[in-house]
Amino acid sequence: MIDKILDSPAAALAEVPDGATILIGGFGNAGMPSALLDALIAQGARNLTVVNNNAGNADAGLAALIAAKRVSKILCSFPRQTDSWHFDKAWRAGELELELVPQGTLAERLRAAGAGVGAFYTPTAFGTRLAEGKETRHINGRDYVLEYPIHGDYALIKADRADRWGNLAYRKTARNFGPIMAAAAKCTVAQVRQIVALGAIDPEHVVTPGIFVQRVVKVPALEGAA
Amino acid sequence: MIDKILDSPAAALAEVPDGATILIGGFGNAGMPSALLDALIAQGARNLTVVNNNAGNADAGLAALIAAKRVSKILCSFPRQTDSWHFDKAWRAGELELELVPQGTLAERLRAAGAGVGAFYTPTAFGTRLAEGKETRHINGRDYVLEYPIHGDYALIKADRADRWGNLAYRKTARNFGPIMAAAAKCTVAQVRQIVALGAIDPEHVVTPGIFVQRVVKVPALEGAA
Amino acid sequence: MKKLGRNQIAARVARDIPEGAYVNLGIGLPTLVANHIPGDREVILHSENGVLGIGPRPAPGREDEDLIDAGKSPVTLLAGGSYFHHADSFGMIRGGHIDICVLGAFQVAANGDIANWHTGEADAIPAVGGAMDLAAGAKQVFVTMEHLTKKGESKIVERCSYPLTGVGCVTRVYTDLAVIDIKADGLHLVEICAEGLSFEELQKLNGVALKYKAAV
Amino acid sequence: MKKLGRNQIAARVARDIPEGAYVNLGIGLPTLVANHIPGDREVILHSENGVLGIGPRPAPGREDEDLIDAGKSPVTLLAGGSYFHHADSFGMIRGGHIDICVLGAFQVAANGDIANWHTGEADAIPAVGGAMDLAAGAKQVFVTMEHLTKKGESKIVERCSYPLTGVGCVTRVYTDLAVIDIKADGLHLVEICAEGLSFEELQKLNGVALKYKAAV
Repeated sequence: MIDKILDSPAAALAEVPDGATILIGGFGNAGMPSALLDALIAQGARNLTVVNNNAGNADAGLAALIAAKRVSKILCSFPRQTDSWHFDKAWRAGELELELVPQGTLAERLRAAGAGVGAFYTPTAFGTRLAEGKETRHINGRDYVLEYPIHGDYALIKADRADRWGNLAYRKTARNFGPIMAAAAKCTVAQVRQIVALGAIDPEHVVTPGIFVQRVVKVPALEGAA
Repeated sequence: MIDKILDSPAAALAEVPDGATILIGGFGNAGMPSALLDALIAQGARNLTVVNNNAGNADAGLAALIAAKRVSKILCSFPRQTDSWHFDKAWRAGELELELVPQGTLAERLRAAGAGVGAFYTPTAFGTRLAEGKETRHINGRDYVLEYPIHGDYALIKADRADRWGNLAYRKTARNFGPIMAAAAKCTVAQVRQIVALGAIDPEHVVTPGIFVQRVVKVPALEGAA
Repeated sequence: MKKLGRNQIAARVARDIPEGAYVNLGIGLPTLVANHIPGDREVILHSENGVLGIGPRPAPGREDEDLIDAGKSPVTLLAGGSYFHHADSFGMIRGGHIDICVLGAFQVAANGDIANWHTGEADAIPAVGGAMDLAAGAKQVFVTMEHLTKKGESKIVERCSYPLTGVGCVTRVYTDLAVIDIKADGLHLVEICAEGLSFEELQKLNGVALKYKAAV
Repeated sequence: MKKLGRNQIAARVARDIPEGAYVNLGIGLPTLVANHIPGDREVILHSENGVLGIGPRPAPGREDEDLIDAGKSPVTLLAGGSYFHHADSFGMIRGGHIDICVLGAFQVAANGDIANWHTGEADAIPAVGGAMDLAAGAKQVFVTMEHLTKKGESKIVERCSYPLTGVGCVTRVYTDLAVIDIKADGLHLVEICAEGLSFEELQKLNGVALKYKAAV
């Protein structure tokens, strides 16, 4: 019997090696896999490359991972926040490399990784500093920049419900990067509020089919909000 | 008040010009917008470029459009069927140009059009006759073929339910090309079984947001099966 | 002269947003535009983080941390709204499905270039978000900004000195002084908004030449 | 010698499909594989037209025209199944998420090339469907075919003479005579399936050299 459900975030992340690329879902607090981030900090892997829309807020989650000096590189679209002090400090100290990626290009590069696209041309950022040094091409009257996929070793995402096959449904704007990160990683770990019986998620309403999910951990709402 | 619902297939297709590119949803009978195809035949536009997975079956729908000599070019993945006699005859007579596209490349080219991607590299068809004359590139240890988007002037698709904003939900495997064709066309016309009140499709379950749909026509199930 | 306030600029933008438009409002002043769209005009608001059909701010205590906009503020959803993932959301933007986006800016150039993401200072922490995608992808890019810097220099310039967000994409600029269209042949004054400001004075403040077809 | 029948080949393939595998079965003989997967082994079947978790054929009269597989035959859906659109479906294939696809073929070459979509005749109406995507994208490509043509020529060849479907992608071939792995250093016989067929006879029929590590 297929059963992707594990007992704890710690069990789900036990083998994360140093140097891994970790895709982290969420936009603001919505969809942020807090319990998985706590487990990753406890697990101890170092020299990580992290992909997230932001670069951590306040003192928990990704910010705590940065504060613990586990992150050597971060790909994100918007690191600067009023409370991104751990990132700010590490970046100014040169402890951490930043690859700034426009948000839509970040999303499309993740989507390309999941969908087996080798590279793609996007109009975004053409003629700007973020396209400097990149290959460009004029296609059908418009200018485009060549961009490459972002593959993850792990994706840590948060969904609302899962079944034992790993099918996921999300809640409102907490969906955000979850589906595309799930498809872009070798090992996707989903933190969910609720485990439901196989078939309880209507097949029309499955947002991330289980083919993209390797591990599921139930984290009750209270713990997830920590 | 936004209201994308029109009275009839004829009203929805009144302005289709000669020479238009028409994306036609459906895979087999599932998702085939039969009533819209009948209306397109009655409307009379000629010299059409048609995109569909197949090239018509038996004597109705796309096959009838071909029989009526309205199609000058077809892009599809699988024209040859036991009952594709109208296509077979027109193709052998040289009346119709065929661009044969691997099914996944067809889907991805449509998706690229809807998502504003200028071109993309796919591993599919590398080293085969269908990649002859196409640009290729070696990326990260694999060989890829460069492919371009397929934009439509019109998309004719079939969905299960719609509201007046044009939000769509589909039924089972009738979803197939609908969502990506809707996004790839300037004017998407959806034939639906049922019109529901705004909000009656759960926002979590909308598959094609109304932003991709310009016109909706209700076609009761019996008529749609004709 | 009497310059427009932030809400007046937002109201002026709202006048130009037609029923049925799919609109993305940037953070800051652009977000205020939503407050000025008449209640009987259906406009569908998009946010980069995967939502169409944003409604008013929730009442205090009714916030849902899973329902936020691109500025990470709590919002509500109208009947007819929908949720989708980030790649689909930016597919809408990049694919030209958003009719209008409204962005703030540091500078706009006469050729439609926009600079709004980076001050150019070497030690500034850069952050771009979805601004470059919106600039490149929306059918129309409206910019709202104060017309002049604190030093009195025009933010509408011949060529941006700040790092660009997008090239040749801005279609209309709404400032506290005027509304200006950007076309292939340059800047066209649509109307003067500041009370008591003459065309000649505006032209002088603006720096770059303005075309103005008065009685149309 | 006694060659395997179609159902015996399908049953042999089924033996190699492990629990939990995501599998795409091509039209024809490959479709039969589903019938031979033990009922207590959970295997998730994918079809190109946007479905995961395909179950048995429906009982007569219970067909649903909106629920079909890539061969356009009516199917059922297991609990845990899901629907998605064509770009997502081929994203699964191209992105390497399908563990095994099983395809028929005209020819397979010693380097893993496969030819299964076109006879090469000039006036043949070409049709490719999803074959090239599956060949390029699945983690493992299994081929089922009769070992010999009607004329007695091996369909396992040094180099395909028919137009290719994919290059260097086939990992294992199941015929009515044998199971053969394709590795970087050539063909490896896994087992002889036809009763009474010796390695030497198979080698002679096969044409291309076979490696065979007997007692492993």
